Amino acid sequence: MMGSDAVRIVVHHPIVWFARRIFSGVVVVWAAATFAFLIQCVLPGDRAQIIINVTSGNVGPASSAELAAINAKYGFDQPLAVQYGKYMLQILHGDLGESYQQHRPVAAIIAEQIGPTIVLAIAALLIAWLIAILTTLFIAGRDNIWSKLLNDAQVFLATVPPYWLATILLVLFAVKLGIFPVIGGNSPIGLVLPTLALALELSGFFGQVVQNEFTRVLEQPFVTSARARGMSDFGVRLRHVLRHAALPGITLSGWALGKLLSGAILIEVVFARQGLGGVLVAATSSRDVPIVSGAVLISAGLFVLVSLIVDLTYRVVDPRIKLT
Amino acid sequence: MSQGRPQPVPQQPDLLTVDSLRVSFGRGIAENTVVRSISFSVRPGQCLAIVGESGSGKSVTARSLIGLAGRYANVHARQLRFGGTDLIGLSDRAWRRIRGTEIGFVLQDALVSLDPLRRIGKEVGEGLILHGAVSSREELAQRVIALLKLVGVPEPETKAEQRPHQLSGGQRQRALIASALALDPRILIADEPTTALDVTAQAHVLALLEETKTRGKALILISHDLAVVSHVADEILVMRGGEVVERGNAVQIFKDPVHPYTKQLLDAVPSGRPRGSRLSPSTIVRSPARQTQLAVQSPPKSGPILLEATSLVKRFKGPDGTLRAAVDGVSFELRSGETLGIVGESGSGKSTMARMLLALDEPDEGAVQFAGRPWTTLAERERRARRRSLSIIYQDPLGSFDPRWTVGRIISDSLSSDVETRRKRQERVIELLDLVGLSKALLDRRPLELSGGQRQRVAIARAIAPNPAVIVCDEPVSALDVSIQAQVLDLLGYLRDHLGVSYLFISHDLSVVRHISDRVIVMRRGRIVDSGATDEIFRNPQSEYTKSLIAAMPRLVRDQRIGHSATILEEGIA
Amino acid sequence: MSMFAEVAISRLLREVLAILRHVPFRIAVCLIIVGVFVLAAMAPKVLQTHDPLAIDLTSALQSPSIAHWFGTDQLGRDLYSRVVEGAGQSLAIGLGATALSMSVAITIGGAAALSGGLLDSILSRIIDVLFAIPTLLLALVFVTVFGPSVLTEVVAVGIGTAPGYARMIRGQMLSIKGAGYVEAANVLGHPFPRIVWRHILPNAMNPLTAMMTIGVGQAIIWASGLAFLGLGVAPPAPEWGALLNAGRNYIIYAWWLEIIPGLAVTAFALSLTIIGRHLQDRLEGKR
Amino acid sequence: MRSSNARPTRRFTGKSNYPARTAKATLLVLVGLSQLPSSIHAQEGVAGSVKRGGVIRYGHFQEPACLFGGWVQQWYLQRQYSDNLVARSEDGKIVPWLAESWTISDDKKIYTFEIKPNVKFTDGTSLDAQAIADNINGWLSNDPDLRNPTAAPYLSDSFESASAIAPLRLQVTLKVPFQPLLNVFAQSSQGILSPSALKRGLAVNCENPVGSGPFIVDKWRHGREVTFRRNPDYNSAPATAKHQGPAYVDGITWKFLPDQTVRYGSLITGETDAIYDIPAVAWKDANSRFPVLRHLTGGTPLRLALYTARPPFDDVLVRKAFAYSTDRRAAVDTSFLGSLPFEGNGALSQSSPEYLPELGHSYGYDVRKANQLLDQAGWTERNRNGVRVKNGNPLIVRISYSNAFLKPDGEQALQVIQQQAREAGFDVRLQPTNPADFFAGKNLGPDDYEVVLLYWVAPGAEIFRISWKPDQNGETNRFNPSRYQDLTLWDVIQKAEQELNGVQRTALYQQAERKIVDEAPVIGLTVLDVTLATKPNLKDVWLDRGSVGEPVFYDAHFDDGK
Repeated sequence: MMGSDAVRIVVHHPIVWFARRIFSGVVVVWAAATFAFLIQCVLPGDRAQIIINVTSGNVGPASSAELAAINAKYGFDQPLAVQYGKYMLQILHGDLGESYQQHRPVAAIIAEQIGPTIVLAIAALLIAWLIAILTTLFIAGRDNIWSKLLNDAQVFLATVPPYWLATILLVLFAVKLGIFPVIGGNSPIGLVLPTLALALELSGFFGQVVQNEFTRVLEQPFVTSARARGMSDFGVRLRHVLRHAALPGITLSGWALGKLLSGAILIEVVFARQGLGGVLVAATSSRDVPIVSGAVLISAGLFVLVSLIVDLTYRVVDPRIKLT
Repeated sequence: MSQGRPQPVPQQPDLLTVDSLRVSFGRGIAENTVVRSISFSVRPGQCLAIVGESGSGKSVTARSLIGLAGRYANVHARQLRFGGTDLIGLSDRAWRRIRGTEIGFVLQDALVSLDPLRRIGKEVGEGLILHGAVSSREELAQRVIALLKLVGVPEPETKAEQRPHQLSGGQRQRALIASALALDPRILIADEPTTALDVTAQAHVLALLEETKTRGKALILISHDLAVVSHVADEILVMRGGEVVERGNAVQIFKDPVHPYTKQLLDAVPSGRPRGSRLSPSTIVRSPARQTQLAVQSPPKSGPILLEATSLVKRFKGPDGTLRAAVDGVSFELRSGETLGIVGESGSGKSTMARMLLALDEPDEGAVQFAGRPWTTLAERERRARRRSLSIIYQDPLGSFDPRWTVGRIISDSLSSDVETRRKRQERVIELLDLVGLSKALLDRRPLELSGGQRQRVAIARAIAPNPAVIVCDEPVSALDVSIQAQVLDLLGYLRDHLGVSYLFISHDLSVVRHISDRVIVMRRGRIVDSGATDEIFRNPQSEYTKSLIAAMPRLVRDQRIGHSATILEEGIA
Repeated sequence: MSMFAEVAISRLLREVLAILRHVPFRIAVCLIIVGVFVLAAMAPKVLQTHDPLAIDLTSALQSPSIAHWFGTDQLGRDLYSRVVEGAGQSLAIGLGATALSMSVAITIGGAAALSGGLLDSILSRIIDVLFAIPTLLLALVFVTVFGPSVLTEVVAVGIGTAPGYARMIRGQMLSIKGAGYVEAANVLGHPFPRIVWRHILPNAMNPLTAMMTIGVGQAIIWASGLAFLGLGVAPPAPEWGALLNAGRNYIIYAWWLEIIPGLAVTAFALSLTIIGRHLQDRLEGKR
Repeated sequence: MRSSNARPTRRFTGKSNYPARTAKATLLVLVGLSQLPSSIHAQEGVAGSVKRGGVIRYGHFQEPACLFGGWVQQWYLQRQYSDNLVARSEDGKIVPWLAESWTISDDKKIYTFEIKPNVKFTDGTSLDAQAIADNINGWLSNDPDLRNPTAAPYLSDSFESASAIAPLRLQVTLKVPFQPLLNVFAQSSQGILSPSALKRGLAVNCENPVGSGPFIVDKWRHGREVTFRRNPDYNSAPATAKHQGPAYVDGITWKFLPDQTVRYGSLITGETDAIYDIPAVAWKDANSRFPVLRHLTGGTPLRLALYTARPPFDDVLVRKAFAYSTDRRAAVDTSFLGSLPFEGNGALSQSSPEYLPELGHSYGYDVRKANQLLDQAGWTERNRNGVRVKNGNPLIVRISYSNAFLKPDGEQALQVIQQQAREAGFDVRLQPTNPADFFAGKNLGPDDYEVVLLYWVAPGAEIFRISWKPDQNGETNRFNPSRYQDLTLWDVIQKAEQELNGVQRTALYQQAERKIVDEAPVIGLTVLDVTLATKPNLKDVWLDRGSVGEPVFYDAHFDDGK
């Protein structure tokens, strides 16, 4: 506590900061890659056996010749260290290995599936933000029935299982009422329901955070002095409070990515959408480890990227922040 | 221009009239009245000061004058007129037309009173835009610069582009005032405008306020500090528990206050009082038992050297990554039984030094000796046994208590381990509470359930519990109201005399330091600029810095105002 | 110190009473809901109206009625009784997963915060890496490796949610570590372990209790999410997620099979969340 | 043991040595020829009234990793863009397709096909005898790019060579006679692909195979859909088709919709014109609203194989008791909600030619009988849970199945059985197993199960060879999970296979059929089907009976008139 103001002064030159961020990012990805590799090794049972049967659809032991062939093909017969080295080298060349089931490069599979997922995630993120901010701006901190309702609604949305909500939305608005298409494909209109299903939950979380901060900031002296200058209540909310309230929300966006990807997997399955979700679930139920670990690696990379963006945004919004 | 203050012209009409103002929060049974029937009026070129301690309802009064008492506040008044307009039941729209244009409002601590995310210029100019006082960007820019100049912010062009955290406290406060003055309101209400500031900055701001007053503005000054008020106020309202206990001409009140509370407040201000004299009327209870026990261990003053710091240096990484010395070659010694005051403005490195004395931070260079033996150079485990003979009292006692612990546990936790049996410890705890003037009823209270004064007393009890030789007091009273501050200071004095501990008394408040210390060290930017016996320092300070500090030091003016304000104003604007 | 012990107990009693006295209405409702579900988990027989596994082909796919409050499934099994039956397994999964993730989080996060220095940066890196992987994906990894089962589900959800908690806990402990009273204890010359034990841990625990309350609800939702993907517990066990997964195929013609189990999950998780937030608010209120 | 692989996406090697009526080979050819003109007439007749154009949006559910291959999911697709040498009509006759006619040598070893003239692959390569020969030889080669995982197992023992003895005359030579040859050629997986295209390698061909069929693979958007466009120059429709010449519609959008709610929902909202595999829950609704096509597949029914090599099911009495103890009909009716019929005949499914209807009702629900049989078998005592016990061992029955392979509806049926068998004193335990584990042999070891749920689809009784071939010279039959070994049964089966006279042949198979049902190593549950629901305005979609009932969109056309 004493003199801590002096202690806390740790500011860095943006470039130094950037370099450090890149480095730590690389470390994270590397660690994720190692994790991905380990997953493939700890897989119980003979990998070769699984590969053969998953693809042939046969059950029971395969001939030792077949196994040997597979082991040679995937290099399972080499010592772990060698395999690890190879795996890392592959990754450097953008090669995430080959799917056991589909016999196509994992990188390609993910590449062609991740697009829709990311579109969905980003759309949901934006919508969630929109909902959270608008509701907060107009309702939060006002002592009326609406703000209470809003609060409860947010808690509800933040808790309700997204896949369940999605199913209901699908059946109600697409199958029964026919307002939205059942098979959205990648058309904008088809994006509406999945996005909502994903965004509503998130907007609940955001709303909570933003709103708490909003009400807190609303009591700050600088708000009072703004009012004292003759500023209207809405003006104060818009010009002064909102920006502050948004800060914690921005930091949340990094965390939100993870949540969104998790949600997207479920939502895509519900809406039978193209995307990582279907692929991952299929891969999981057929033990197609390369795909799963590939996804792990990619999402780690994404996370690093996003959190970098988040920090930069934060810095733009709040110049007081020191880059650390 | 101390004399040049234009006397209010009699026939000039009241600008603001308040008749039996009553403010309460909540409704029905939950209703809680915080301001009861207050009446006053202000004329142009006149300053009304509302003085009171926290919870006296002074701020609420101020806020109800601009209709910002809060959403849940119920404001009633027989009359509440501003110029021609009746402020009672004014629509929000109408209020907005008055705020800023007719009535300017300044809150304390501009760090939080200016939007930390927006540029100074925007904040200052906001009022201008809101009320359509400017037609073009250029005009706005010019007006803003002019305003900043007016309030004496140096190099306004650059400052206008900066954000609050980049300005010094003084500059911030001025900028805030500028934003209030932007539309040239006829009345300015300032709520604790100087509280968070260093002495010099404080003086500058006061001077600025006085100057605005002389420009014919009406001024309502809210403060807990009589000394501050005494320079500017023409008329004073002393509030307590939501009521006016005394009201009258400033000179009058300072000369011979009528109401006991006013007296008490005046006495509580250390400056201009003989050193060491009792500040608070409250008598500290003594049980004869302890008297005898204490009498034994009352040692002679200025005994052997207890704590000796030799050329201490502590560096931290600065904003540009370069090392900045927070403490730069400081040496001093503290003798047993004496009180060494360390004065300095924020950032002078006094707190950092305290940490080193307590061996919480390793000094980069130099060392501290304690009781003639090495201290900072020891390994922590060797130090532990001796730590208890060196305790500390923090500025913020609340933060220094585990919120989950009871007062009893907190104190007994710091009792030296040689008090074995539970009963002994328990007795000792109660004894200590009694010693610091607290009843044993507080034993099972938790810190959050205590008042500020009680907390600081508990903190003191904890500090003296292990019978330390030295107590480091880090701004122990700067968070307290004057009257409480007085009591605590008295208590500290009393304990020193009876327990023979030595204090290392750190404060930014010269009057307090002067009141309690035998010797004083003045620090600036990590160096000692002045040191010596208290009277010496205050009678003829050596360094310019000390001089300016003492000059800036607000002191009660009982008969004649000592007009240093003008000079300060100049250097402020320069 | 008996005196302080007594004092503490009396305080505790008083606080409990105080809490009970001003429990807001909504919290009371939530407590009741949770209570009912816990009862269902402990002693399903008490609440059930039918045998949850008894197949009655004559009364298949009946919509909610007096006889069958929540309707029946395609085999004429009483949905209400099945939901009650499912509470046990779901709660077990939720609690287990939360317990696991919390203990992992406390170990890693706590160690990181308290140790500081190199160990801290290593541990926080590990947390970062795990945090960089979406919860569900991490869960999928475990299912992929160990195959679906109740245990896998618990572990998957537990590990999946751990990184988030670990971060919070680390932050929590760091802030407490820097608190005034910790320094004060230092000044008194208390050894560090003792300070950890008497100040840091207890103060860090308070918010954790609230976190865990919410965590259980979330864990159940994650777990049912896995089951919903068909990667969960095997039928005929009426675990909530399994019910949701089965009901999904019938939703067009037998809405109750999907809607009602979903409502059950939501009601439970929601109550826990509200209670948890209430606890949090009270703690913050104290500060 | 592909047989166990009972995933809704049935991977089955449709076998058939359906009586080829060799004596009437020439006549059969005539039939083929005589059909041609008539169908051409038909086509001309219809041509006027038939509305051309439009794209069929078809909702399928499983997506294969390659657009052709041995897996049935690949057959569905290949049927759209490739032609076969011959076709198999609804009544099991082999009729012309790319081969306009053929003759079979008297020693049944040489088949000579006359190939339809001026047929071209959609990449311009001309489809002549040589091209077909290359295909066939490729199927049986070891070149991974060409080898055909379906054809190879059938033909490897008997096939010698295929060659073009004239530009349009193909000759296939066998080492030993093999009846099912033409049936094999009739399966979609044996569709003829452009040799020049095949040279591009498997990776390319998987994405964009080239055949001579009515539709051309346009683009495959993984995870979403395959788009086909009409082959404008199509001139090689099979005799089973309703018209000749190019398809009526402009193309097909083949969407992959794994979620049945979405799939059926899309048909309701009109986002698809046809969907595959109507959800059981929607069966009644679908029949009331849409034209519904269904093909019950031949071969074995979906059946419970009882492990007969050790107690308790080494005792035929116990096997029968188990059969009697459960109301499988009710289980099927309620679980599949009428979408699938009950099949009591464990040996053969009702769409097989050799099927004996009277066996379809064997082992009806009869607890009393079950109890009596068990008492007779010595399972007299019961423990406190009401489970029968014989010298200390409780009567536990573990049913292995793969939960991902079986529709939830099927799982329901098992839950019913589990419930009901308890009354007779069986302690039934379900062992759902996820696909990967199932492939890895989990719950399938000799001591891992008493019952396993599986089926194997084929045209008819030739499946017996696979199911009941006893272990010989140390080589165990992987495809016989009930481990029931009966040499007399095996003799009957082999006799049947050598018998060239269809009538007697059938009689022999039915003899075997009776024995199997009587010994109850397998207990029938239901059959498997391919169902298709179409929009009312989409006319003339039909299911190909040649192999598995692939939807054929060649004749399909939109008719908004009615």
